Order: sequence, then C-alpha cells, then structure tokens
Amino acid sequence: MATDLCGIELAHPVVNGSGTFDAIAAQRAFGDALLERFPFSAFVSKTITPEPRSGNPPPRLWETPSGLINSIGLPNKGLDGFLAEDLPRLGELPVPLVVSVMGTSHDQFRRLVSGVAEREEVAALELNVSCPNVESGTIVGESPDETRSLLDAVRPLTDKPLIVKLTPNAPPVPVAIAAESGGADAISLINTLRATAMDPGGAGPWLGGGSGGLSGPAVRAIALLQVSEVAAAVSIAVVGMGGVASGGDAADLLEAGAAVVAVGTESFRDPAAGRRIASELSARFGLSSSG
Amino acid sequence: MATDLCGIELAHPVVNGSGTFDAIAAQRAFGDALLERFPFSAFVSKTITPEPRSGNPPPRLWETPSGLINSIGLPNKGLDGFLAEDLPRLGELPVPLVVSVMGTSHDQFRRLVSGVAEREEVAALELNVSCPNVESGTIVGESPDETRSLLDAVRPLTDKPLIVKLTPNAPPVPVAIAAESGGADAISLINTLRATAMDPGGAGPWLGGGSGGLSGPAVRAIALLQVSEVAAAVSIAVVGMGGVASGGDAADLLEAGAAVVAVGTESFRDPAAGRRIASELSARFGLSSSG
Amino acid sequence: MSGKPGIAEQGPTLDDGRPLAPFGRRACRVTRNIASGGYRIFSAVDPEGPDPAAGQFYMLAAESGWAAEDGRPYLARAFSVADSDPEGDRVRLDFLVQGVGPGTGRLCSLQEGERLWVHGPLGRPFGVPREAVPGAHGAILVGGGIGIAPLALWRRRLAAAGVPTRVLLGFRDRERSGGLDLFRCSELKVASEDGHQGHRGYVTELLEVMLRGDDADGAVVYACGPPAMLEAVRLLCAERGVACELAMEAPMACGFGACFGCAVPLAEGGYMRLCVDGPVVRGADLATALVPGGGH
Amino acid sequence: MSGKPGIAEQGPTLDDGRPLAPFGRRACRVTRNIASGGYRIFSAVDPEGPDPAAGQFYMLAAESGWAAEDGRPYLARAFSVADSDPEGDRVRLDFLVQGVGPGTGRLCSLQEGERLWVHGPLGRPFGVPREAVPGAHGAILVGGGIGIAPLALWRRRLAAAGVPTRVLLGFRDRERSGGLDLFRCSELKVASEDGHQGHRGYVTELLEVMLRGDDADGAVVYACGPPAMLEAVRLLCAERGVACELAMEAPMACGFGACFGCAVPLAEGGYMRLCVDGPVVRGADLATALVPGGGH
Ligand SMILES: Cc1cc2nc3c(=O)[nH]c(=O)nc-3n(C[C@H](O)[C@H](O)[C@H](O)COP(=O)(O)OP(=O)(O)OC[C@H]3O[C@@H](n4cnc5c(N)ncnc54)[C@H](O)[C@@H]3O)c2cc1C
Ligand SMILES: Cc1cc2nc3c(=O)[nH]c(=O)nc-3n(C[C@H](O)[C@H](O)[C@H](O)COP(=O)(O)OP(=O)(O)OC[C@H]3O[C@@H](n4cnc5c(N)ncnc54)[C@H](O)[C@@H]3O)c2cc1C
Ligand SMILES: Cc1cc2nc3c(=O)[nH]c(=O)nc-3n(C[C@H](O)[C@H](O)[C@H](O)COP(=O)(O)O)c2cc1C
Ligand SMILES: Cc1cc2nc3c(=O)[nH]c(=O)nc-3n(C[C@H](O)[C@H](O)[C@H](O)COP(=O)(O)O)c2cc1C
Ligand code: FES
Ligand code: FES
Repeated sequence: MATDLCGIELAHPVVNGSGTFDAIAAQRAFGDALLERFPFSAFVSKTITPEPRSGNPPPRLWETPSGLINSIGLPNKGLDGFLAEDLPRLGELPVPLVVSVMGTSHDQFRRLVSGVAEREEVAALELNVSCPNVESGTIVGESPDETRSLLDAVRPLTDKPLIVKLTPNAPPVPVAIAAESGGADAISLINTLRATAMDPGGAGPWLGGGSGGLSGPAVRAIALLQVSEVAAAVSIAVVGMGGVASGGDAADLLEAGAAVVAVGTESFRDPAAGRRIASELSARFGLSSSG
Repeated sequence: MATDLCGIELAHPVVNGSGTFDAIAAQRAFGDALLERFPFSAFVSKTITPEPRSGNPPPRLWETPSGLINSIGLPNKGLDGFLAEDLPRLGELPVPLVVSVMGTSHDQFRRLVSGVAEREEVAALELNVSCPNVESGTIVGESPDETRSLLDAVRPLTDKPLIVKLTPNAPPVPVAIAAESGGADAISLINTLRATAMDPGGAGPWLGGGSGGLSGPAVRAIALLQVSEVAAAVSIAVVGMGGVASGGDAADLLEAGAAVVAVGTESFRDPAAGRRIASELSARFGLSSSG
Repeated sequence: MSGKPGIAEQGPTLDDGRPLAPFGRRACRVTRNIASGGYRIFSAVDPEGPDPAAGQFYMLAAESGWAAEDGRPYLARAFSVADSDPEGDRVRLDFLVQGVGPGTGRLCSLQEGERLWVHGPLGRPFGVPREAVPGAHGAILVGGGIGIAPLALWRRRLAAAGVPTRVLLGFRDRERSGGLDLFRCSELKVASEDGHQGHRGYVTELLEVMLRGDDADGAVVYACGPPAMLEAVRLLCAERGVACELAMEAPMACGFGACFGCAVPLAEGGYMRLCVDGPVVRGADLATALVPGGGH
Repeated sequence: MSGKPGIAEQGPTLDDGRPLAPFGRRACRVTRNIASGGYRIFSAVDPEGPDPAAGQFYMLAAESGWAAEDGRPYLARAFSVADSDPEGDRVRLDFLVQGVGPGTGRLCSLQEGERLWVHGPLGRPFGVPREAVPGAHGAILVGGGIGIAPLALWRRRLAAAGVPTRVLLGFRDRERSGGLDLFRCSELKVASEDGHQGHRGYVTELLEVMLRGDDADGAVVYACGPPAMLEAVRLLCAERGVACELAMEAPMACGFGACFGCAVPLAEGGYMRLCVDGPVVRGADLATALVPGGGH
C-alpha cells in the first residue's frame, strides 16, 4: 500500500498525528524495537514554537466517554533547542520527517519555517494554525483570510511541502480553500475540538489550563465529515485524522477522500497502533481486491 | 429546585432538547403515566417549519462510540398542521410549552413566530438557527450578523420569550452576543455537531441524508465548554445541553453557568431520564447544602 | 379500549389495543440463557410490565458491560418478544437473539442473575385475521431466520384464540437457525437454503405453493424475516390478493416515537415511524419492505 | 548498559538501567484474582515481557468490557507491579488494585482466564541506596494505602540484594487496607488512622520517630502513597537531610512519553513527564509532591 504525499514516498498510508508520539521518549521505553518496527510511514514531530515552553500546569488530561481531553500547552524546547538536540535524532528515524510549527505572528512563523526548512533531515513542514494571531486576536485556522495571509508570508521561504493543519472548531472548507490558494501542498485535519471538564470535587474547571482539546473515537464521525468535505473542495492531498483506532476507521477516511491517515490518541492505548492499523488496512484492501 | 427561565416558572431545571421527545407519541406508548410523571419541567416541541416536511430518506441513524448521528431532516406537519393538530394536545401537558421553529428566510421566520406566538398554549419560542438563509447561503447560526438580523426581523413580533438555539459548528460566543444584542431572552446550546458515517459494506455514506448531527456523551465535553463560554459572555439565561445523562452532568452545566439543562439523546435510552436527572440533581444539591 | 379477546386482554391499552408500557425503563433479572440452533434464547423477569401482545418489542440494554466495544453499544437495542408468561405479578419474557454486532453479542453472553434495562412493550402488535380482513379465519405464519421470534408468540396466542394456523419457517444454514423449540406442537413446514433441514430453498417457495392452492382462502399471512423475504411475501400476497401483516425492522434509537429515526416509506408517500406505527405493518401500506439500513 | 546487580539484571536496558518494554501491547492471561484487605491482588502471565524492576509500572486494560461505563474507561490505566516471578519464558506479574472508578472497578472484577491488554514495564525504577547516596547501605520503605504496591516488590529485590530494609505501612481504615500478604517475612511496622491495626495515626509519625533516632543514618527512604503522605515524607527527609525516592502518581494517558499529560513540577522550574522521568523521583528534584490531579 505504498502512498505518495506531496511527492514524499510512504511505505503505507498511516502516519502519526503531531504531538501524539514522541519517538525519542518511545525509544527510551521500547529501545531499538521501535525503530525496527516503526509504526508510521512518516513521523510528524510535536509542534515546535519559536521559544521554549514548559506547557500548562497539571492536570492536563481528562478522560471523557470514548475520548480524551488534553490541555498540554505545547511544551517544547523552542526552535533552537529542537534544531540542536531533537532534529538530529529524529533524522535517524527510518521514515521521512515532517516538522510541525506554530507561531503567533507572521514573523514567528517565518523564523520557524525558514529555520526548519533549511535542514536536510526535514521532508515537509506542517503549519499548526490552531493558534491566535496576536496582532488580530483571531485564531488563524478559523479564518480563511488569516490563513491565506499566513501562507503568503511563508510560502516563498521554502520549496518543501507545506501541510496546513486545520482546526475543527470552525467550518474547515473555506479555510482549506484559502490554504490551497495560498500554495499549501496538503491539508491535514482534524486537530482537537475545544472542550472542558469540571472537577468532580466541585472546584471549578478540572484542567490546569482551563480548557483543552477533545480527541479519540468520540470525534471520529465529526472528523470523517470534515475530511470528506475538505477532500471534495480542494485538489491537494488531505491527511485525515480524528479517532482512528482500526483499519476500518482508516479505510473510511480514505474512502472519504484522504490520501493519508494519521493516528493520534489510539497510540496511547497501543504504542504499535500505527503498525496494526496499516496492516489491517492492507488486509482489507488485499481482501477486497481479491474478492 | 424551582427555577425561572425568562420569567417562566419551572418546577426543576431539567427540560428536553427539541426533537428528542414527542410527547404525543410517548403518550401512545406509555399512556397517562407519562403525564402523571412528566419528565421535564417545560416541554420543547420538535422544530416546526412553515410547510410540512416528510424528512430525510432512511437510514437516519448511526451509532458512534458513546454517541448517535441523526439525519432526520425535520419531518413535521408544517405550521398549519402543527397549530391545528398538535398544539392543542401539547397545550394539555402539565408543564409550560416552548415551540421550536426554523425557516430559511426572514419571511418564513416571521410567519412562524407570529403564527406560534399568538397562541396562548405557547409560553416561549425557540429559534432553531442551524439552517441556511436561502438568500445569503450562510448558516444563520454560524454568523453573528445573520443572527442579529434575524432577531431584528422577529423580535418586534412578540413579547413572549425568544430563545435562540445555537449551533456548535462555529464558535458560538460572537453569535450569542449578537443574539443578545438583538433582544433574545435566552440562548440554548448545543445543537448537534455535523458528522457522518460510511456504509460498512463500502457503499458510500451510510445516512440517507448524506450527513447528520452528532449528540450524546461523545459531545458532552464540547458542550460544557461552549455553554461555559457563552454563559460568561452574555447576561441572558442559558439553556445548556449536550450529552447530559446524569445529575452530575447536569450539575456540571449549571456550574458552568447554565440556568436550565436540557436532556436529548439520553431520553432514548431511558424515557424517564429527565425525571431521574432532576432528582439526582436535587439529591446532589440537598447533600451539598447539608454537607 | 378495543381489547382483542383472547389475545391481549390485560393491562391498560390505547387506540389499537396495544398494551401500554410502564413509563421509563426498569431493571429485569435474567433467569436463563440457552443455545437454540445458531441463536440464543434468554429469559428475563419483568417486575412491572403487562403481558405483551405478539409483534410488540422491547428496547434492551445490559445493565453492565454495555458500551464495552469501543464505546458501543451506546443505545438500547430492539427485540421482539418471542414468548411471554405471566407469573403472578410478574411476566417472564423470552427473547430469541442472533449475535450480529456489539449489542446482540453482549446480550448473547448474558449470565443468569445479570440484569437488563428494559423499556416496553412497544409498538403495534399483530391483529387477528378477522381484523385484517372481515371474515378471515385462518393464519399463515412465514418466518425467516431470526424473524421467527415474534411469530412464536403469535402462534401461541392464535392457538389460544382457536385460530387455525399454519407455520412456514426458513433458515439460511445451520449457523443461522434456531428458535424451532419455540414452535412446539405446531403444524410446521421448514425450508433451508443449504438443505440442512426441510425443503432446500426459500421459505417463500413454500408460501407460493400454499397460496396457489385453495387452502389460502380466508387466511391472513403474517411474516417476519429479512427485508428481501418480506418484500417477496408482500409482492406474492399482493399478487394473490391475500392480506398480509409484516413485522419489520429499522434502526431504532428510542422505540417510542421520540427520535423519528425508524422511518419506513409509505405507499401513499412520506414515512411512518416503525416503532409507533409498526413494527407490524400491513403489506398494502408499504412502498417497499426493502428499507435501507433495515436489516441484515 | 548500567545494570543494577541483583536488582534488575535481565532484558535489554537503557541509560538508567531500566528494563525495556517490548514494543506494542500484548494480551496477558489472568491467572488469579484474590481479595486482600479492601483491595484485590490479581496475577497475569506476560508471555513476552522482561522481569520488571521495582517501581516500574504497566498500562493495563481489560480485553473485554473496557469502556463499559458510559464509554469509560477509554484509556489504559497505570499500575505498579507489586510482585513478579519469571516462570520459564514468561513472567508472572502481580498487581494490587483499589477500586476507585470504572477502570479499577473492571480490573477488580477480572476472572481467571480473562485477558488483559498490557504495555510495559515502563518508567524509572527505584535505585539501590548506594546509587542514591554513595555509601548508603540501608533502606526504609514507607507505604500508604494502595501505595504499598511497588514497595512490596522493592522489598523483595532489596532482600535478595542483601540490603537491610525496614518497612513502615499506613492505612486509613479497614476498607482501604490490603496487600500486607505481599510483605511476608518483613520487618514491618503498621499504622492505621482508625486504629484497626498497629499504631493509631499516620505512617509518617512512625517515620518521624525513626528518622529522629540515629538508626536512620546511611539509609535511603523509599515512599509511595497519597500525595499528602508523599509531601510529608519529602519535607521530613529534606529537614533531616535524608535522601528519599518517591513513587508518584499523575493522570497518564500513554505511559511512554507520548502525550505529555503526566506533568509533575520540578524544583528547578518546568515539568517532568512522570511516566518516563518517573514514576520514581528523587524528593530533592520536586517542587512539590502535591500534584493537582495526581491522586485521591
Ligand atoms: C422491532 C424490532 C425487533 C427486533 N427483534 C429482534 C429479535 O427478536 N431478535 C434479534 O436477534 N434481533 C432483533 N432485531 C434486530 C436487532 O435489534 C439488531 O440485530 C440489533 O440492534 C443489532 O445490534 P448490534 O449492536 O448487535 O449490531 P449493530 O452493529 O448495531 O447492527 C448490525 C447492523 O447495523 C448496521 N451497523 C453497523 N455498524 C453500525 C453502527 N456503528 N451504527 C449503527 N448501525 C450499524 C449494519 O447494517 C449492521 O449489519 C429487531 C429489530 C427491530 C427493529
Ligand atoms: C505510575 C502509577 C502507578 C499506579 N499504581 C497503582 C497500583 O499499583 N494500584 C492501584 O490501585 N492504583 C495505582 N495507580 C492509580 C491508578 O492508575 C488509578 O487509580 C486509576 O487510573 C483510576 O482509574 P479508574 O478508571 O478506576 O478511576 P478514574 O475515574 O479514572 O480516576 C479516579 C480519579 O480520577 C479523577 N477522575 C474522575 N473522573 C475522571 C474522568 N472522567 N477523567 C479523568 N479523571 C477523572 C478523579 O480525581 C478521581 O478521583 C497508579 C497510578 C500511576 C500513575
Ligand atoms: C495529547 C495530545 C497532544 C497533541 N499535540 C498536538 C500538537 O502539538 N500539534 C498538533 O498539531 N496537534 C496536536 N494534537 C492533535 C492530534 O495531532 C490530532 O490532530 C488529534 O488528536 C485528533 O486525532 P486522534 O483522535 O487520532 O487523536 C495533540 C493531541 C493530543 C491528544
Ligand atoms: C434525533 C434527534 C433529533 C433532533 N431534532 C432537533 C430539532 O428538531 N430541533 C433542534 O433544535 N434540535 C434537535 N436536536 C438536537 C437536540 O435538541 C440537542 O440539541 C442535541 O441532541 C444535544 O443534546 P443531547 O446530546 O442531550 O442529545 C435533535 C437531536 C436528535 C438526537
Ligand atoms: S425508534 Fe425513535 S422514533 Fe422510532
Ligand atoms: S503518560 Fe503520556 S507522557 Fe506520560
């Protein structure tokens, strides 16, 4: 089931969702077995910001019916720390590397894109636009205009594929069209749905960050519609994700028009989920082509 | 736990979500026991449109992890049929009646609001704005401007409370503020999240209507955040709903700022869920005030 | 109250004589669960409910371990009552279940002593022949696969009312068979597609032979089974001018008219809600028995 | 490979000598489930895993009936290994579990023969006294409630390595006690808040007495229990200049560093991921042991 994503050859159509798999930490837990049976056909890094961030105060997690709210707050080493410490190690993974970046201004995004794109370890970049533009106050990915203007700012900086990761918290089709018109090479969706939980002890919001993002099977049917509508509206590739837990879920997204499928929260339950889903998928296609 | 909703006195804070309980059909199944132990403190009708609608072709339902997608398509007798046949019977329910209406133009909404509001059986109206304005093509409830202009059109027609029911498919706070500025007496949310499912047999979308709306525990955490943000942003009453299945879920919404809580999908699992949730709620408050 | 003498006399009833359900759901204890062909028969004791009429159904959910597969089943599932027996204040309800997904799978695994959430009895039951056709006096029951469940109770009730009844049952293969035990002492003809018992072929072939003979005169056909079988029965009966009542399936979220999910297309256009206007419907009222999503 | 002689020698290890987990999750058969005080002890046979080090944990989920309460539990749950025993190629793992919610509730009800999804062993284990403090030779184990689980295995490993070990355990009441069976043949002092066994009061009172005497010299304190107890231990040890290692809890979604959910505030500012940089952490590294959401 070899696949192509914006010219990058992938051994199968299953990658990870940004921020849901830390290949370096996983190697600490699982050793080289991780590399020998790497679960994804490309690796997407956690979102990197210009400066280091320590993330949100705990608690950061809340389990919901068939889902998970996270309020992690993008802890990361910042651009320089990432380039110096993590990128060389991620470059040694047996699959192409996609680096996810997020800024709160065009300047920040420009710094991130040019800093990351010039590194040869990097096959593609993902722009995480679920962030406010501090100048306008608008969430970039909720606005077609903001998204287009961000693309205008960063598109000239690199020839490497730019994937724009949409938020599901506003209708995604107009934003996807804006991203395509601004030169994006692919769209990925969905990011998490804004959500919250109350402390069962009555002490107000449970999460240290106040609110967070919902993922997992609870959002699967929402993701499937957004992916299918975006895939119908643009002609660039779509990376579909949201609640994928089985080959059947992945097949639904492919049928809905995704070129590639990403697995997020399911990896928490089964660290090798990506591998399992890829093989369930190829068994399905094997069966259906022979049947 | 008596409550007040825009001046309407309610015996407890639990009502039904529009379209999730048909009191007339339920009486056919349960007889007068339904009236003797009516589960809600107010009854909200299914959404009425100007003309009769037979609804979407089947299948209309798909179960998701901890949720349900419905693609019902608002079957109803139309305004005249409703006023003639259903309203007199709904007027005999032991609780105040809220009638939900939806049009696709200001004209339609005006016809609905004036036709319904003049009837004495009606305590309040709910405007279901999860619909396109056929003139502009925009979903009214996804746009603050469209919502405000709808309120401008119908607010002068009645003194009865107007509740505006928001869609969760776009950020609700600006729309809620627009509704309040246009004279809405209350906001209710959330309606269902747009979602879809594929036929397990590979025959494309499962639902006869192509896509539908997700409800149930899967959306609870999304609802809780939207309700809490809207309640913080407006000073009119908020009717909170989305995935409520227990007194604890209802208490969370009240803590988040809702004045009243609505139960939708949970009634399908337990026809008397509204009653159970109201009593769990009062047990909680009883306990917490004594402890 | 238009009670049906000898069929469903007890309990409060409404318009068409259907027994009413107690309002709300209640917990019923499972008293047995046995294999029957490829299906399971389990019994639960309803502490509150009336004796149901044949053709009515219940919404069932296991009290524990529901939602156990990836968050499904979430909703209760609809099941025809296959037999019922008032025991003092209580009613023993028997269900015949075929495991096809997470809900039926969980129900098939119920242990004695576990509890079920139940609401029902729900829906419109079968009507005696003379209600369907003035002067009709005999009944032909046609069941396919798991669809034999409601016919089992209907046969018992018809026998008690002295209505002459013939029964035709069809199964696909040994794995998809069962429930014959519920038809003790019936005049019974069986067909199976793989020939493992009775006539090799479709049960509708048995029906066709029967309708062709004169002995179908004055009889009403009652059928339950997969959509394709029901559609064949509907067309056969229409062709021969024989009245038929079909017990149908549609995806149901609520069972009591609340969700409008169980739409079945009407001959006159539009849809009915199968849970309140069915599940037993007259063949003549239907646009088709092939309802998308309506059965396996 | 900096193996810890006598403590965790087998299997592939990385930097701090922790045994590595096989990649991915695997199904392990449950071989027993017994009551122990108010808790349950169940055993599962791991067909693949290495012998874990004391202080490591596993992510567990029942293969069937997970998600059974309103769609929860959805994620696997973290449990310290309380005892382990290599049996040929396999390892028997014992877990001590207190039912506090849907996940622990389901695990408490596991039947012999059922299967668990398991990934692990995970995280940083306890370190022998001389690694924590050069020249230290003795160990004081302080456990509270369900927190005695990892200490049980640790005591066994320390004994095997010939490290002199004293054990102090505290329980709130009879309902929240258990696991003492895992401390057979230990030098043991027990406290209970309701006085149902041993000293009436907190286990930290026993520790305070012990630290006040000279006999705490050259000992390292290893503690696991509720946040308030761990914080008291941390402060006591800091005050007395005694090194301590705390086995902590935080909500965990993954257990292997993937989700960044298990943040615990560091003394130097910022957070660690408890699943990879813990769950055993040095008292001196922590800003506080009172991590919001970190325990009941
Ligand atoms: C009035 C009535 C009476 C019935 N009586 C009986 C009876 O006596 N005995 C009996 O065994 N059955 C009976 N049924 C059928 C029974 O209700 C269904 O088999 C049952 O609901 C299936 O549930 P499940 O969870 O096992 O499988 P599901 O997976 O819910 O259903 C299986 C079928 O539903 C569809 N499906 C698959 N995935 C999904 C999904 N995610 N969401 C929604 N649909 C999906 C597919 O078409 C699949 O073939 C009756 C149904 C009705 C309406
Ligand atoms: C490293 C480690 C080792 C552990 N070792 C053991 C052990 O050996 N034995 C043992 O019994 N336990 C152990 N625990 C604790 C155990 O993991 C928890 O008790 C378990 O996860 C609780 O799951 P639950 O589903 O039963 O309850 P939950 O309901 O998930 O958890 C109960 C607590 O979580 C919070 N909570 C309530 N509702 C929710 C919700 N919807 N989503 C998220 N949180 C919620 C509340 O604070 C509540 O008190 C360990 C934990 C860690 C991190
Ligand atoms: C704990 C966690 C952290 C995440 N961090 C990021 C991130 O850093 N950048 C990003 O673009 N998406 C992030 N996501 C979103 C996922 O990549 C994915 O879009 C989302 O979880 C939906 O997929 P799923 O349901 O398979 O998890 C995160 C999700 C989770 C659960
Ligand atoms: C089957 C079904 C039909 C619905 N019909 C309507 C409707 O006619 N009008 C409306 O405003 N909302 C309708 N809703 C939305 C509910 O009123 C409610 O907003 C939503 O389901 C979320 O609540 P819940 O999770 O408790 O169901 C419907 C929901 C369902 C499940
Ligand atoms: S099943 Fe809900 S209306 Fe029929
Ligand atoms: S539990 Fe996921 S990073 Fe620690």
